[in-house]
Amino acid sequence: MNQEQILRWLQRFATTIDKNKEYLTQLDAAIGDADHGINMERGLKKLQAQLPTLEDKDIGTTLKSASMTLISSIGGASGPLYGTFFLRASAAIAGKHELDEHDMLTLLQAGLQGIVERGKTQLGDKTMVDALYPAVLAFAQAVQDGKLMQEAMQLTVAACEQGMISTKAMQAKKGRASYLGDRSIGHQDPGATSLYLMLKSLYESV
Amino acid sequence: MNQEQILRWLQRFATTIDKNKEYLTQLDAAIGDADHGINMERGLKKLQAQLPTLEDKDIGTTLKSASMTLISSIGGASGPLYGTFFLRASAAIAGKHELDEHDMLTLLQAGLQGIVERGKTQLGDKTMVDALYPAVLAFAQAVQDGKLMQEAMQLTVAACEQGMISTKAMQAKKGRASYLGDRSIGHQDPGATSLYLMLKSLYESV
Amino acid sequence: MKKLINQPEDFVRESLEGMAAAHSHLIQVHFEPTFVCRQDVPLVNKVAIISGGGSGHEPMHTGFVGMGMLDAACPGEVFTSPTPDQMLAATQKVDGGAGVLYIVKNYSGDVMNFEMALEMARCEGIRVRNIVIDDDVAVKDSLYTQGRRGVGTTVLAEKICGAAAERGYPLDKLVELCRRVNLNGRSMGLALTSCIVPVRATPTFTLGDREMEVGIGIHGEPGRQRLPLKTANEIAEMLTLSILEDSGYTRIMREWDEEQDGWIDIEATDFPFQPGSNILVFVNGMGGTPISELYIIYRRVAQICSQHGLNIVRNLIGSYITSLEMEGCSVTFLQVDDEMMDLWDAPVHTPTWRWGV
Amino acid sequence: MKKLINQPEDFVRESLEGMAAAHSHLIQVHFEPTFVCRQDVPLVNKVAIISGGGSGHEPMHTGFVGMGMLDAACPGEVFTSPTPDQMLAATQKVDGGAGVLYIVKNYSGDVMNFEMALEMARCEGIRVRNIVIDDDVAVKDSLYTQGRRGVGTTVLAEKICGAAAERGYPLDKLVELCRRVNLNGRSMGLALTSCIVPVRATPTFTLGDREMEVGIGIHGEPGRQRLPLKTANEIAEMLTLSILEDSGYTRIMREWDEEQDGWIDIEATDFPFQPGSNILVFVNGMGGTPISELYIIYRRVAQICSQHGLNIVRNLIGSYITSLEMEGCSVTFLQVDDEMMDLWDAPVHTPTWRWGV
Ligand SMILES: Nc1ncnc2c1ncn2[C@@H]1O[C@H](COP(=O)(O)OP(=O)(O)O)[C@@H](O)[C@H]1O
Ligand SMILES: Nc1ncnc2c1ncn2[C@@H]1O[C@H](COP(=O)(O)OP(=O)(O)O)[C@@H](O)[C@H]1O
Ligand SMILES: [Mg+2]
Ligand SMILES: [Mg+2]
Ligand SMILES: [Mg+2]
Ligand SMILES: [Mg+2]
Repeated sequence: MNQEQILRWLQRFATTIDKNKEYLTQLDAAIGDADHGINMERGLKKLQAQLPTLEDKDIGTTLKSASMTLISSIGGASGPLYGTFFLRASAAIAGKHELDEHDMLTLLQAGLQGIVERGKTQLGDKTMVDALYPAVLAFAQAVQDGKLMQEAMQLTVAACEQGMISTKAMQAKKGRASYLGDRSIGHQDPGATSLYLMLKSLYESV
Repeated sequence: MNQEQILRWLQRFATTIDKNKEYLTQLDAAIGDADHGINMERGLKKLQAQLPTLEDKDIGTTLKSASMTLISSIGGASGPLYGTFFLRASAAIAGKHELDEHDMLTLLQAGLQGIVERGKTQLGDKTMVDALYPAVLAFAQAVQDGKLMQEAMQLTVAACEQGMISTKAMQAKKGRASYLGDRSIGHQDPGATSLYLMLKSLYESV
Repeated sequence: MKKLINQPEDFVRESLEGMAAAHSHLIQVHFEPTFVCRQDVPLVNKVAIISGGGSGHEPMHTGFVGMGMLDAACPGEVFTSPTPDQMLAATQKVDGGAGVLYIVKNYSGDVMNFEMALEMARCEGIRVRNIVIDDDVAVKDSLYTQGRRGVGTTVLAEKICGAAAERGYPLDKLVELCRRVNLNGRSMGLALTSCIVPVRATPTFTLGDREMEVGIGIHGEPGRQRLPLKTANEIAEMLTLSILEDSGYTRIMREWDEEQDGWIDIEATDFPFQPGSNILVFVNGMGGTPISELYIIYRRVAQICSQHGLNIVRNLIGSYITSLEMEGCSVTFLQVDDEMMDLWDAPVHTPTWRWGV
Repeated sequence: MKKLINQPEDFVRESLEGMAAAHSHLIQVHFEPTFVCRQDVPLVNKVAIISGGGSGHEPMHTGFVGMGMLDAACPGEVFTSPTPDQMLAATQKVDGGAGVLYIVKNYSGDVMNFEMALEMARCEGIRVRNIVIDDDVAVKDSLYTQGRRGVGTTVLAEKICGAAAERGYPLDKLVELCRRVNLNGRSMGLALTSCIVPVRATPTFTLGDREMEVGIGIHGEPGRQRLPLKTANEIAEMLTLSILEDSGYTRIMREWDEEQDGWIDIEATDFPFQPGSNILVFVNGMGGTPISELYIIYRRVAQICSQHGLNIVRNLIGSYITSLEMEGCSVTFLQVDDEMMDLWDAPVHTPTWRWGV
């Protein structure tokens, strides 16, 4: 995966969020404070505007810039989480202009680790981690199985979607939704949903 | 008209107001602040409770007591106006135990005069004066024509009703309703309506 | 109707009992008849100031009782004038021998009840004077209406005159000051929603989802005009220009004349707002509007003032003269001289305001 | 949606511009990144206090910037945490060399953003400590939730710690005090109506005409329980007893440890409310509830306190930590010692409060 594809990914992530802004906000209205779509869109619009300035950068620099933009514009819980994802990811593949499957695994694992530490989250807490964790696992398995990027990504997105859907049945233990007790059960987690959209955009860009 | 009939009047006035509380308030909602029925009922309930203590009093004393009670319990614009009506009326027939037609005319004229002075009101301002003034005029005419109490009162109430109805077409120039400009036209004045109920109760008690 | 209340009939009494429990070091709350007075009354040789009116405008007036402001407030039922017996009892309680000033808002009920109270207090040998506040520019003529209503300027007059009384102004000078504040103050208000009188339980008027009621008083009565909902900037412009473009308003004020021992009529005309003037701007919330929105209004009002060459030397932003839970705002401009500004800044200690102490 | 706003996206900025215009002698308002700070910062050798969070809770926090309270506040979008760059800019602006305390409400977003800001400020060589306020007894367990939310106690902590910083408390002592305030404070809130986030334009939740939402936070999120509407007395009882009957709550607080130069987890348990204790009672309006109703709540709360042998030594009644135009209230109890009471009474001068000066 090269720099052009990375930029395409971020571009696609931005347009997908824009299209799903209402949907994400509706999900957040059910169990949160009805702003997840708005937050994400604010951040990704900023990122989108910045993309042209990143064309001749390496991937590490690109993801670091993306991180800074997201941190300073999303706000809420998702801002530091997405920001940390990109920050750790950028550090893990610093200086690279091209990512092979192993690099991608490193990137994803570092990002996941960052979110878990920042959010003090465990699997099953009904957060974006419940979408990201199975996705990273699937990617690792695919790489171990010798799958190439495209196919590995396909499996990853499928696992991510499963993870996202699985949040429906969970009772939230982190974030605002946790205050609802078992009233959070039956609603899909907005952060898991935006995270799925992020990985889907990634898949569509390789 | 004797003390018993006066007490019956006040009693009847109280029950009529109670029955028309909602109606008066509705009228006030259209062009005022939706409390005329509530105000009047608060005052007349107090007065009603006081009636048993007045049985052996003369009419002047009775009306003076009524005045004090109404002044200290109705509030709003109608409180001082009804209070002044009874205060001046009581002074005009002080000490009497029985009222003939001339006494009654004196009483009504004094009451009217009191309201006009207190309210600085002119005929046509769309207030209770527009109901009371034609009523007093009709009573004076009836007395001049040699009519007896019952018949004179009947004519008075009819004139009062006409006066009350005539407020519909008027633009208010006093009280809260005056702030509506020509938006007050088309609505019957609440104070004129309660005043009509007062005279109707009087008629029904002679 | 959704309110934090028990029985609607108990609204006023229980709210006052809450105030009594909360502020016993500052105020006394009396019932039958109902009035709220300073803890330390009567203050010998200080002119006492009393105001009052219907309830539902809190914190006005009860929240303004205390050092440097009111000596007593007489709350009526919701949106209903209090009665003369309340005012008389308050007058007897707070009079410290230097006389009493009634600050009355121009509503027929308030005016008439305070007039009756003044007559009664005179019979008791207490010196009382009255000033009627009528600052609401929504009312254009005084000939065909009850005249301008008393709104935002009332709050400012109570603060300024309260400070003056505290400094020892004699009754005559205080009356003159209060009249001057009134003639320099103008207000205009607007509602986005109706309020609900507790004992009535339904909204006093109904407004469409995209409508607003302009030129309202403070009793939930309908205003002068119903207009399509506008932006905050347009609203701020409308209110401010109504105030600035208003030509001098002349009214006849009924005041008690001590020499004649009777009522006299005084004609008085507003002072126009001149470029270069110092003004106090008061952006007031109607009770249900959050302060964040009031700042958005203030922002535009300040811009317009600067365009018109008016110097905002003081401001007041918050919900101080309200109509229960009504959403909306009013804007008051007071042209201030140095004396008024100095009195505005003077110490105050009431349930609502405390500064300088 | 009926609000005094222009474009919904401009709500926060324009409201802050209004504050800037109104209070230029007290505060500075900065944009890109957005923060509000005292006019006179940095104050050499005074510990600076910074708070912040989503907007929509006005006057908290921006209205509390000034002498004796906050050095800076970082407002985010409505109900959305501010971002670390805002906090970092504010930190750099207000640090006077004695370090900075972040007072953070326990919401995942606020906590994480302030943590990132603290890490960044450390990189810039600025001493920063953080205290997370988590006082909301509606949340029963800390194991299966994000833990108690930070609500009413935040306002009290900002006043008390602000006064302490003004008196020259060093950072460590201030952290200890702030933690102690948090462990002695408890709150419970309730909504009668939902609020409307400007950019969303529809209510966040819908409540029936005879329903109320109990155990809410301050972001318009649904609460713990939906119940039939109750009287003010029943509501006051429910809120007060939730606070008094709550058994000691234990949480793990993540604080920055300066020696280890890293995060450490500290376990801490609430102090129970003992009969005979001195307490400060704070009855807070959610933004759309008039103060008259808050007094009705306070009335009953005070009765219950006296039945439980608690001495109310201070009280605070008003809308200070709000959710836009939401109707409803919250009750906060703070068990105070002499030091806290003395600091509560200490002078303050902010857009919202001014006393003692
Ligand atoms: N501690 C946490 N760890 C991981 N993810 C979290 C945590 N807290 C919240 N989230 C995620 O953030 C999402 C909510 O984001 P958003 O609505 O933008 O922020 P906020 O909750 O501050 O309004 C949740 O759906 C959840 O996936
Ligand atoms: N100046 C006045 N002179 C005579 N009647 C008046 C005057 N002002 C008001 N009224 C009468 O009082 C009535 C309203 O009474 P009420 O609703 O009880 O008081 P308020 O207007 O204070 O709410 C009006 O309908 C009108 O008849
Ligand atoms: Mg959210
Ligand atoms: Mg009325
Ligand atoms: Mg009335
Ligand atoms: Mg949020």
